[in-house]
Amino acid sequence: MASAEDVKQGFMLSKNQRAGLLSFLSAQGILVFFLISMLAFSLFSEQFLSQSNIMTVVRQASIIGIIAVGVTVVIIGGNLDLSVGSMLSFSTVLVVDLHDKIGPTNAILVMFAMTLLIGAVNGFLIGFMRLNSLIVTLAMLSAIQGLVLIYSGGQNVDIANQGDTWFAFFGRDYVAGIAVPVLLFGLLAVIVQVVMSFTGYGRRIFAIGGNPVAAVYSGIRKNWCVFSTYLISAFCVACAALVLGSRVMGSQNNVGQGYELLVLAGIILGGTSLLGGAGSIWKTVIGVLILGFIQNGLLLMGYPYYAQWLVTWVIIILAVWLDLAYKRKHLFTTHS
Amino acid sequence: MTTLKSFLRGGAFIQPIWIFVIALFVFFSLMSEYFLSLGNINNILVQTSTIGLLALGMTYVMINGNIDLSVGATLGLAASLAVGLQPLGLTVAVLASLAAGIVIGAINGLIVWKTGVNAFIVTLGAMIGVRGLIFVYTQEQSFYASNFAFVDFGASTIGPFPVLAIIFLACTLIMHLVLKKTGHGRNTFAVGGNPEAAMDAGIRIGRNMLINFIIVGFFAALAGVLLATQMGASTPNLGRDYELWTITAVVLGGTKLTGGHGSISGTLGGVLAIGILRNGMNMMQVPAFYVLVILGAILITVLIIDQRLNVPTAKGVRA
Amino acid sequence: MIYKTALATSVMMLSAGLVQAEETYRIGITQNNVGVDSYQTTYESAFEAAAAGMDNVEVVVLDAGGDVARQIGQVRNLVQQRMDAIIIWPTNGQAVIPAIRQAHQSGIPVVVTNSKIAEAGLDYIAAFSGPDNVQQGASSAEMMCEALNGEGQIVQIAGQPGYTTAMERSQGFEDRLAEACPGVEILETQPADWNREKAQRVMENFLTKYDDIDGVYAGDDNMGVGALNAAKSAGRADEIAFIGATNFAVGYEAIGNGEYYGSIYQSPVDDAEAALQTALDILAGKEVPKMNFFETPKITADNLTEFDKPVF
Amino acid sequence: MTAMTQNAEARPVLELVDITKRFPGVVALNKVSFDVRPGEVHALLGENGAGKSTLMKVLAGKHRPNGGKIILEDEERVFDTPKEAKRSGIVLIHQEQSLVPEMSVAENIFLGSTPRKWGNRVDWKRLHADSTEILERLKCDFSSRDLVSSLSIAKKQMVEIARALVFTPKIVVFDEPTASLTDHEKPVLYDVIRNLQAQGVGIVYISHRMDEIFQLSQRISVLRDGEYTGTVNTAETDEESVTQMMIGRSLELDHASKPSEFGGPMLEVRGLTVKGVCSDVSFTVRKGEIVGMYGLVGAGRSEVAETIFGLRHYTAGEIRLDGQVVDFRSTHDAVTSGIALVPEDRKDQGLVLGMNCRDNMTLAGLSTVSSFGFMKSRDERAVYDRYQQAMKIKSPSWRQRVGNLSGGNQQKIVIGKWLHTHPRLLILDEPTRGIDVGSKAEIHALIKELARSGYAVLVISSEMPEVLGVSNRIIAMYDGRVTAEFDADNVGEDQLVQAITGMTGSTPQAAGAVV
Repeated sequence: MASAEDVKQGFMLSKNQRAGLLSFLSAQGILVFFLISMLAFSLFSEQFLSQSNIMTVVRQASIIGIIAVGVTVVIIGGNLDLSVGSMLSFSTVLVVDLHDKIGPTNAILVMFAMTLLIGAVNGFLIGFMRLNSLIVTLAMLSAIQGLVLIYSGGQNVDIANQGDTWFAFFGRDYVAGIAVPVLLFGLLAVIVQVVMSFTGYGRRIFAIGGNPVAAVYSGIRKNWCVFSTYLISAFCVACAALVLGSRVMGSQNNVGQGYELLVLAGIILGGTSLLGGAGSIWKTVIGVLILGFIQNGLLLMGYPYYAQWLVTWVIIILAVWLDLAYKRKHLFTTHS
Repeated sequence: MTTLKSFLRGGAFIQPIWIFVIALFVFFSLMSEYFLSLGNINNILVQTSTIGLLALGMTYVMINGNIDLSVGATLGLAASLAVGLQPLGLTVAVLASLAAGIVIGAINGLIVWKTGVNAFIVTLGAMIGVRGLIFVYTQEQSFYASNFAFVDFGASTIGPFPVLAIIFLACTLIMHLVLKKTGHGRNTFAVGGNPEAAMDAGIRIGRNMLINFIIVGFFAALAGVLLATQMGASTPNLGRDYELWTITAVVLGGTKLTGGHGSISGTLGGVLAIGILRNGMNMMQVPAFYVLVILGAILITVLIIDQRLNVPTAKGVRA
Repeated sequence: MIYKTALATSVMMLSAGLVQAEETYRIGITQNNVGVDSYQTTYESAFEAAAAGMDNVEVVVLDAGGDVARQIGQVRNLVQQRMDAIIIWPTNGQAVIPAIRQAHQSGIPVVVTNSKIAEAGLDYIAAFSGPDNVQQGASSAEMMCEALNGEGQIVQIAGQPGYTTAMERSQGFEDRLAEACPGVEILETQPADWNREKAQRVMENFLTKYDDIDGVYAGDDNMGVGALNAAKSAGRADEIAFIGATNFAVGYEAIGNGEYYGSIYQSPVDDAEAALQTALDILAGKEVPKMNFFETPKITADNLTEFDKPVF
Repeated sequence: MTAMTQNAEARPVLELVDITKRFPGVVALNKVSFDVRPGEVHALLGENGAGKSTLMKVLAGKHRPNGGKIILEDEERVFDTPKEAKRSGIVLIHQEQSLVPEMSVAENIFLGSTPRKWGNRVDWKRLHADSTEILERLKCDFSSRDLVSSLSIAKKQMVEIARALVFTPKIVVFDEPTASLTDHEKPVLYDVIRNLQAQGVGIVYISHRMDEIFQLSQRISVLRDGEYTGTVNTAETDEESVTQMMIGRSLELDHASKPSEFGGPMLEVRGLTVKGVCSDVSFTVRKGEIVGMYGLVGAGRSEVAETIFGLRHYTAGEIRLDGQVVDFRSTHDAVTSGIALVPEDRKDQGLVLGMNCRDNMTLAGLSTVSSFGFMKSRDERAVYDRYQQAMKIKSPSWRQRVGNLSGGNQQKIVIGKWLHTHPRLLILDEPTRGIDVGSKAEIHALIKELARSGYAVLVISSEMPEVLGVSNRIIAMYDGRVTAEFDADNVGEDQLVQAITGMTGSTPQAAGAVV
């Protein structure tokens, strides 16, 4: 038993010299990991670090990234949103279907309105009715998928004249050499990060996630704040739908299926705690990019697409574990 | 009113979900001539047995205050092994797949115990990773059981009752008794209800959680094997989204996500509610698209009712 | 809305009960995954329309949502409801066999539609009705050969892994290509699960990975158009020949525009009607061959006008 | 008070010798020695953070010491787990509730040592029989089959004590056992302690309350900053010298005088009724006045405060703030109208423990330190610095996580948070619970200071010295009703006790208040 204690002592990260480096690694650990994995992949594949490859990966990651920005806000507020996948299907089908019927501008407006409406339903049930967010958004995942199918009658939707609509801007154009989806992703990430870090609103969301009761006892309108996080999440989904619809110029009814998991994986990998009250948007951005580059890197190295799943399993747990281990100064928990 | 409330709330002799199950049963019996028959009830039991077995283990894990998102993937892996390894003999195949479930459960449990990482994250990782293992093992292929004995087992009956339904109900009974009567079962509540206190009282909470993860892994594998006997085959995508329906069923059955509260009888009710709804709506020819919406709406409704009934215990503060 | 549907259904069942007196056939169908793409949805409505057009047929239409276990349950439910015949669009060519066998043992004839089941199950079905996917793959290979003049490097975007249609088309394509066109090399194959967006991503990765791609074979037009989108944004669409299968409206238009080389014309309406007809023939006691393939011709810019634009 | 002096010279049943415990970066205990004799109550004192709890956790096997010896009945022992310590007869009764709410009383009493039959099955018959026997010994009036979640706080405390009696204990450690008990319930606990003493059990008693310590203990040991400062016989010392040992200086006792100039009524509550919580509650708080609200836990005091603060719906009655009728739908409305509530439970209701000092301090008044929604960090710092200096908050920096501060400093942060909103009415619910004597006096002085500067203050407390010491008037509550109102400077303790325990005929005013 004494030896077990010694082993634990051995893992204690208390040496002063190491503390500086370690605290840097802990704060920026995910960034360091990101750079190392980039380097590793570039050793195995010469195309990996090519400009076109990086652009492709970032562009592909931007849809998940845009959604993840919104979901991160929900998670910082102490809740979850599993309905974003179905919501993405809903919004994409809606905007693509309406494009030819009422014109791109109206289609976009209606789509944003409807998506925000769904976000408001989530927000109402979780913020005002105070129901458990995991279960509510799980139920909404199913219900919204049903709504999409009812709306479209199960048919794919398409935009007829793909060549001559300015709707193509969101998914296919470039501004200053950077793809619009990437710009949108970056813009949203910066705006939301600024809101979360530098505004009273952001402070309130962090407080609610950290201790909802104390937030209410401090006069914060928790109901409204939680409600609003779901509007933000829905807004981000609507932006993602804009990109997705414009990129594909068509949509299947299940196009967003499984996105909620990729989004969650990216957020967790970035290091935002599911318990709420902590986290940041830029970490989520890094997390999402890591997932994208791992997928791409493994494919370039010739591994089958499912190899990334195994890697994701390992790195998600490792990332969260090491973060925890650093905080408690022990690699392992001590209880039996 | 208060008596009705306390009647609905009090787990004294009937749980609210069972009232719902009975109501559904009566409703569909009136709506469809085919619904109320021994054959159909057997069908419902067989169809719910898969989610049901997953839910048995999930109930334990959730009472523990954890969650397991990897059950669907574990089920898929077990099914693939149970079919794919049949050239080595049926017994080997079945034992190997059950062992795989136990190992995955143990891995999840050990990680949760030793690293202290939230079970949601650990099993989310496993859910993605184990699916990868299935694809590595099967090379994306479906497997087919050449041995019809395997399939015949899945279709066999004892008296008028299908074997699969009997296995499910027997497991339910055992799990109910273990939870209610044994030290392990009671410790499961203690660990979920107040881990700190349980630890101080000398309950080995890590070990308790590990055992429960092993249990849920075992049941996921068992469900996979039994599902494979129904199909005589396995597909790499088998079990996708099952975790969502399993959690839904367990929550419908009254188990709290926060841990420390729940029951197997409630879970059985939750599983049957979903099974009867699906079966009944099939019988009534409700279009598949609407079924999704209805299931979602019912889940939210039950959640609201449950919350309204439990308001007094929340001290009535608008916090 | 829901209430109305319930009411309508019960009214329908009530009236069905009345008609039953005069020798109505009750046919149950369980589909793979309606709503996942238009082909399946159109199939469903075509099937319902065809059945509604006959007064001696009552149909129960179910959807397995892509889940094998649910489909097995549905077959059991249909057996339970004592259908006269069951039509199944298998979610998986192997896993549904025991359920089919069970239906067979309870004396209900089973017709498999659209996607074949494995050898072992053929004994238990009354007939198969659908396209010949191996032949489709082979036809696509011939078109590819033609488009590239027997020389070049191509990539393949396949359908959902483990799904019979996907495997048969791939197999037909690869076998015929090797045989007819040894000069064409397949650089890589990746699945895109019948999903246009996924296909677009897969193609984007191919385009960065390979500087020289002469052709793309996609398991259906939905994915093919996704690949075309990707190539267009990369400015490389002109140098690549796109060949798909199951001609979709977008694919039809792309062929018209000259962006897309060719595809296989496969009508879900034909598919659905053939399946229902096969079932009815069996019930009427006619002699029906085990394998009933309906025509699925090649479609290219040359013969485009001979075909109607698909409705999906 | 019962003389246990015959044990005074008995050999110690337990000795802790030179115990040292280090946590990363901190020495929590430095060579601390301590002993307990059979049948003795040995009080352990020290300010929060002095190391009392750590020492007891070392004793109970929750922490392993880095140095030193634990000698139990002349035998050196090492406890790896709380269970081992328990089996050897050392029981810790926790400050925090360590019960499992959804389990029965019996299961909680025997948690971790439930009697079993073959097959790991719980032996329910024995479990309940044994539990009932223990509950009877403690004169408890609830059943072993009751769910713990249905019990009152005091009864839960009894379950915790019952748990201590499962193994014949040699040493029982009470860590702040009366923190959540009212004056009415304390005597029951004292009886239990004396009963244990009579059986020869050694008691370690940790408390901040001097009156209790002097009433119960035979010896007092004091810790300061992880160091042992000495042991004295209770009979030979007094409060002042013990306090000096604790804080290392003589205490500036709360000599500040109570406010005496009152303005018009700030808060008027008339006939307030909340279903199932309180009924027909009426009282007034004037500007510049401190009103004490005194009653047992569960009498509805906190609930009245929560109702005023917009946390509960009321079914009848009226609340006037500065003459205006108000009905707040949320705490936000209450805060913007100038009400502040320092809640009962600092950690759960008062603070976001993961946030730093500054962010907690400005949380209730974010709009005052932001423009166009953006935080002005310089203003925020200024707010923090102002209150940090004014209240002498001990924190290394504004970046310090609040969770790492001591209880007294945490409470000051909560008070600072509300002062920053410049409220018209300040409600403090148990403002000094679990706070060491030094901080307590400072907080009392602060409350008076605030009232003098014009705040209307309502102080809710279950400590009689506190309500008597700080308030101008005292409102007594019992069972959701106001039973009496007193002038704090002219009331006897017996009158107060009668008023809060529902005894009839206490005072003429009381008779008038009860409708």
